[in-house]
Amino acid sequence: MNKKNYVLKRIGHSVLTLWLILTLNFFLFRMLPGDPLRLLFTDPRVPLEVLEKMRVQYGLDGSLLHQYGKYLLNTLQGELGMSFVYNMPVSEILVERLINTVILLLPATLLSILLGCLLGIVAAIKRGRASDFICLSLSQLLWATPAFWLGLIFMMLSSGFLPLSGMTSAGMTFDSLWAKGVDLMKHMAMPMCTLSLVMLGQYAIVMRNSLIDVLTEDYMVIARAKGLSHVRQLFSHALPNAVLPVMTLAALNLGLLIGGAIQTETVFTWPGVGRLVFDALLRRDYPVLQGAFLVISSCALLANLLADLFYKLIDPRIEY
Amino acid sequence: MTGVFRLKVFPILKQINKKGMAGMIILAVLVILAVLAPVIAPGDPREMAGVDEIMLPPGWDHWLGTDEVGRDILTLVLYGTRISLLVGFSCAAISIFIGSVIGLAAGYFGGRVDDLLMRLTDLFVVIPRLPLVLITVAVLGPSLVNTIFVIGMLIWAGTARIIRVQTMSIKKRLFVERARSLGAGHLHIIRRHILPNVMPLVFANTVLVIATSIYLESTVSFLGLGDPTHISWGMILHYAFVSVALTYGAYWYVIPPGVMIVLTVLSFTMCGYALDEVLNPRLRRRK
Amino acid sequence: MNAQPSILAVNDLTAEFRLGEIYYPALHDLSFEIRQGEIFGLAGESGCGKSTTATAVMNMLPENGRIKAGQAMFEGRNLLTLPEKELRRIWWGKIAMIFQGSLNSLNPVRRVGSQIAEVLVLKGGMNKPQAREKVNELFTLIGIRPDRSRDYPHEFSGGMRQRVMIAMAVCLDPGLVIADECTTALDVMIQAQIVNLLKRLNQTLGLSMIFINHDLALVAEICHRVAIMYAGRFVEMGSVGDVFARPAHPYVRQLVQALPLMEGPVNRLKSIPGSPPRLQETPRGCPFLPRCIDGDDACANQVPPMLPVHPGHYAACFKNKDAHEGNR
Amino acid sequence: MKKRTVALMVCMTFISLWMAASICMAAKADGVLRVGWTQEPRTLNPMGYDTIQGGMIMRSMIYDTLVAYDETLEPAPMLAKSWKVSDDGLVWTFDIVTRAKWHDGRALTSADIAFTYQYILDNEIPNFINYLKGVEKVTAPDPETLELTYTAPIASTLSDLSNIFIVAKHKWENIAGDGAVKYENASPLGSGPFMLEVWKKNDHMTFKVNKDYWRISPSIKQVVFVFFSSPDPMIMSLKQGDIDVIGSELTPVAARALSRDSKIKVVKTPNLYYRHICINCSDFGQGHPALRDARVRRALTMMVDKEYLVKMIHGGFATPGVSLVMDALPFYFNDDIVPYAKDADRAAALLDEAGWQMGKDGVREKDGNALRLKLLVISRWPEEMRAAEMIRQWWKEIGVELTLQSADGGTILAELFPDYKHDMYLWGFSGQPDPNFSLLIYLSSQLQKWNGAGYQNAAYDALFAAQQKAVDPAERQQIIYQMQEIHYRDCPSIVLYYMKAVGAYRSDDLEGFYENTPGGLISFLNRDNFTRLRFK
Repeated sequence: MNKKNYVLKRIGHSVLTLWLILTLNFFLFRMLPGDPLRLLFTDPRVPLEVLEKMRVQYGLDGSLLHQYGKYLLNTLQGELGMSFVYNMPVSEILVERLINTVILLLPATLLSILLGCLLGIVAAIKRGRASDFICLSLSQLLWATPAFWLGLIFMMLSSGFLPLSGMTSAGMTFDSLWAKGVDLMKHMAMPMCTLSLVMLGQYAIVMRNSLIDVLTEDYMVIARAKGLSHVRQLFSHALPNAVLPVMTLAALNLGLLIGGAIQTETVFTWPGVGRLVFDALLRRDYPVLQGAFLVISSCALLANLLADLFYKLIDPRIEY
Repeated sequence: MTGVFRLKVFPILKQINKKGMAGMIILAVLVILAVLAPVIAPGDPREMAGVDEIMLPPGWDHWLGTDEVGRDILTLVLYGTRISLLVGFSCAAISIFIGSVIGLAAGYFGGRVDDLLMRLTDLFVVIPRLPLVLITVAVLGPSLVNTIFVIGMLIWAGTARIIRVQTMSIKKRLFVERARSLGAGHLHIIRRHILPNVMPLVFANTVLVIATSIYLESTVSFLGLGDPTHISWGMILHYAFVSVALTYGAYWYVIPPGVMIVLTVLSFTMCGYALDEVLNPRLRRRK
Repeated sequence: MNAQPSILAVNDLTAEFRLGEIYYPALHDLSFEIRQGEIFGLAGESGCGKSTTATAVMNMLPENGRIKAGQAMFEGRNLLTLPEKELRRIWWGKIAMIFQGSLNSLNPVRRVGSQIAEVLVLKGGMNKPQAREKVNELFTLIGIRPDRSRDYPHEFSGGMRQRVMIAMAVCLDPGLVIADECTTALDVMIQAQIVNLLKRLNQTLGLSMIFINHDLALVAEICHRVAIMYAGRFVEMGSVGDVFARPAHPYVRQLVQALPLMEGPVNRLKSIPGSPPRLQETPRGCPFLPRCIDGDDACANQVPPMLPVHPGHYAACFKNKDAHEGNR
Repeated sequence: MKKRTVALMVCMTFISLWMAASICMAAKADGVLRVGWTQEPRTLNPMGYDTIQGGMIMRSMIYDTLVAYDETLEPAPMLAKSWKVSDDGLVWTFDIVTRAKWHDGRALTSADIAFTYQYILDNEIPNFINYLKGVEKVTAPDPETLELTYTAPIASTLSDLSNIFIVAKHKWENIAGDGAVKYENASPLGSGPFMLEVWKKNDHMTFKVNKDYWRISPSIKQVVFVFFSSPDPMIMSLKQGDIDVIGSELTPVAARALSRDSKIKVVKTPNLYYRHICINCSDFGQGHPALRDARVRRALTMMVDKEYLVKMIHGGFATPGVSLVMDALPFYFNDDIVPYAKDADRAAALLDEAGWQMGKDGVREKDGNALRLKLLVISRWPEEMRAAEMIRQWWKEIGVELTLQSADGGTILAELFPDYKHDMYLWGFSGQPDPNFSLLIYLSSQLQKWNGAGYQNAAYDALFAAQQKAVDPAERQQIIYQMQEIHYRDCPSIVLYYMKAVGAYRSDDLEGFYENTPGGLISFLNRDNFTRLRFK
């Protein structure tokens, strides 16, 4: 199969998966016990006629199939419905939260990849020795640590000298943009460290294994035979190859990262998608949950697709 | 299904690395703790003391202190072992069953069946796990059975993929062809030829799935979607968080359950990797 | 031939590998020399130690291997005792390598041109434009369009990659090139191309070469002298004419008999019943004994040394003398 | 090579920025009050629907009402200077202040108020429609007068009207009635002491002071509500000084932890809130048949040691529950009622009398039907699960087997409506300054609505109607006393405890709070705190 066909097929699969996600998303929320509208208007003082009016407004009228069709149509037009909790379109809320989440996740991911790779490199180079054992054990330990717990521990440790919640200090005045940035950074420090640390282990393990595989490749023997220095062998020849699986993992990890974000954002009250999901869960804001779930899953799907294409296109060893 | 478990236990044990052994010992201890919890725990997890005994730091009467209603934390943690292990094993059983059936069917029948099942598997691989579990538990309502059911139902995809690949490679081998030519039914071939070869992998995978389940359950419980009538480690941490243990500086309330989660997940993972190394031919070369 | 000075002289090379905690010998007392402009063949079944010999001579055994004894004299210095810093000057500049899996010998994520230029800049003291110029020159030499130097390895065919590899090997005009299974996994036509290229380079550049291959027919075609290995030892060494026309060791004899008389399809070495001993088992006597048709008690007690059969022709067999005479 | 250098530089910059961050400090502006808050409102649209009590305070900062409450929860003047009611109790006449102004500078007149009420009536705004029940006609004869005509006298009129926020006619006449509930109201136009500046959802909400406020001018310049998802970070932030006050959401443990801090003052106030076990006594539902018998319910009530629960679970932060009117409303709270003392013998006797005999396995039974009950416990409050656990053990003493099931609000409601499938559930109940609402939830007419107990009693219904019309407070008090006695005898619910509102503030920084008004430091009932408090 040639490349073009492969890419087309892969995209086709993803579209199919997207449709499955949409369908799952729709029916999952129809499994709710009771009437979703009852959940929205828990106050029984609301007259029934008003309730019926609301039903139409929130798109909860008509047969299931009818609702499903309407849901698909609306979603494709980017309309994710109205939040039960906030009187505003879900898509608007999501966009704002996504930005906040990216502000947290991007540096956290970079940091975790950087540190994880470092740890992995050390382990791979010192393969079989004590430092390998330590690096590997540390990575496994971090991998097994729940983000929320690490967050709690950090919170306990940092109370007193770092802000514990939110993204900015509300009610503060800042002299400059710089001071504002500093404030953001202080708020970000703990959640970012938490996320980086729990993600780090995986990268370290993958980096180690990948690098060990690469180091035994012929081109590494050639690189050595070329009389290149160790540093040059590592950075110029081994790492560009070894880092490929790490990059793929980073893309595939998006889903896991979101899970981590839910935990850290909840613990540190960071106003991102993760906390949105948590709050929406507590308040049973189903349109928001539905929208957030769709966006999260689509992002993961896209990342998955891109990682796959990227990997298969760049690595000649993969057959189609 | 006799003959499926043709795992030779002792030769495998001999090959397991040191970390795997350490993991196994920890696990054995945990299982013993869980079983003997009522005997060794210093108190009753439901027993609450008066106002003057709440949030006590560790001391002689309460080795790990007390919580905000005066329960002994050591007791809670010991009983938590039961729930966490129960969740781990039950989730793994469900997920391994589904994963095996789908993996076997996809790998064995191939073609359209494979295509269809793999799309389904893709779906569950791609969807971020925690949000899906959280939302589904929220939709079904918080209870232990629901949590187990949901986690089990949602994490089988990895297992299915592994088993599919293994089944395909075994199917290609000659003896299956020969067995089929003798007119054996599909079920017979799967049972007699494929299952015994897939089982070791399933076994190693199960251990890893248990670790994932425990991890997920603790997160779900911590986020307040657990079953408050059953104390798991995640639940203890949830109580700690909502009862403001951090403000109180109650480190004794926060640290022990977390350590237990880490320890358990870690030892299951180490065992899993060690077993995988022994049982999975693909990984042997990395040793 | 004898008039040529030797470029590399190896004496009593012994190397071992670690498996778990224990070291097992992999090479036993190898002695040979390569002369200026000579193509020296190393042949034997896979696993017999050919490639190990090559890496041991260059003193670049993998981490779990070590040299136990011996010398490898190159330009008056013993490669086996030089520190890595010194060795780096010799590696590639003086001794270059070509590997079997040409796909894996080239770094898959870097452009082929840059991989060659890297050596030219770092070791040949050229600047970048000069290096680019030289790369183009080399590509012309091996018969590939110079503009393809900006491509990635996977964009080339197997044969082309091997030619690029050869170009890379000769780019610094080394005195010696070690070609380890450089034709394996290529089809016959391409093999012929490669062999012709190597021959041409040997003649035009006066390149010395260690040609490691399990395909005896190829070895016979390209090499001047040849050594046959079995279980980490030389079993026979001599000129191609001597070894192939008058094999003295029973192992070699069987190998040669299995060769087709006419030039025909590649013949793989698999027709001898039994298998060589594993690394972990070191028999006290002749390692070939279990598969030998005329071994006796003497063979079981002592490892036969390399005994001269004829001037310049040696075999490690107590029974070889008659064989040589008989073949006359 | 270059790419790597860039990446490295980015990382280095990042790390150095972060390190610099720990040195720099930002300054807190003067006069900014930062309130820690967990109940972020849904909307600031006064017509919008909001179940969350927390949103009321914010709306009351922006909007005024016709009448307000004073510190003892008695009606007090606000937009209405004074009022009078006709002798038949049907026509209310209000004198409207002349100084009131909208935030955009326009004058607020009785026309705006009349418009608001008419808008609610015309569009059946779910939020407010019940407060205008029985209103026949709304008129504004002149800018300073408002007249409401009722079809029947309603005792709770003033209290009802104090819940309705007055909106500007010139803004809302442009908003179609059927879109009113969903209207976003991003920049609310009100007449209150504060104006919305920013609302960053899930993060914070900032109000700035309305310098031209017609009543009083607050000394604080800004109020920031900082939203938290969970209490612990909020309380730690108060300790750290990142926020100044927590309204009313402290748990006993948190209060204990904070009261050790000399810079923080913990404040306990009565609250219009209790938690109860609502028992399904309906004869049409699917609940356990035994529960239809008042004697069984009384026996169960007897076996709940509320004093003990309060002591064990809520420290000193609640009082044992007695009747369905909260003790925060002393005028209507019937203190003649003596709570049942925990008495296993009496309870057992009651059960025997009702025909439930002790079975072999320690569970009572009647006609082959065992007395096994299920209690749904709202999952939001872990402490109530513990209370339920204790209750389970007490009931076991009299041969009642109880299973506990944790459930969220949606699950409970799904059990409740329309089939009344539950046995009983433990939930909270928020009352209003008028007892009307607390009484209403056991009316037959509230079946499928507020009446989760499925309780039906004609006498009770009649008394309710009577008190609604009793414009004379003393007369009304007597009727309401009787209703509480009926509830006490019939036990359609077990009122467990009246919860206190527990808040805390930085006493090193702030002063001037009213600390005795029901509802807590920051509450709709106590909205003048914002205009009253000041920084030291």
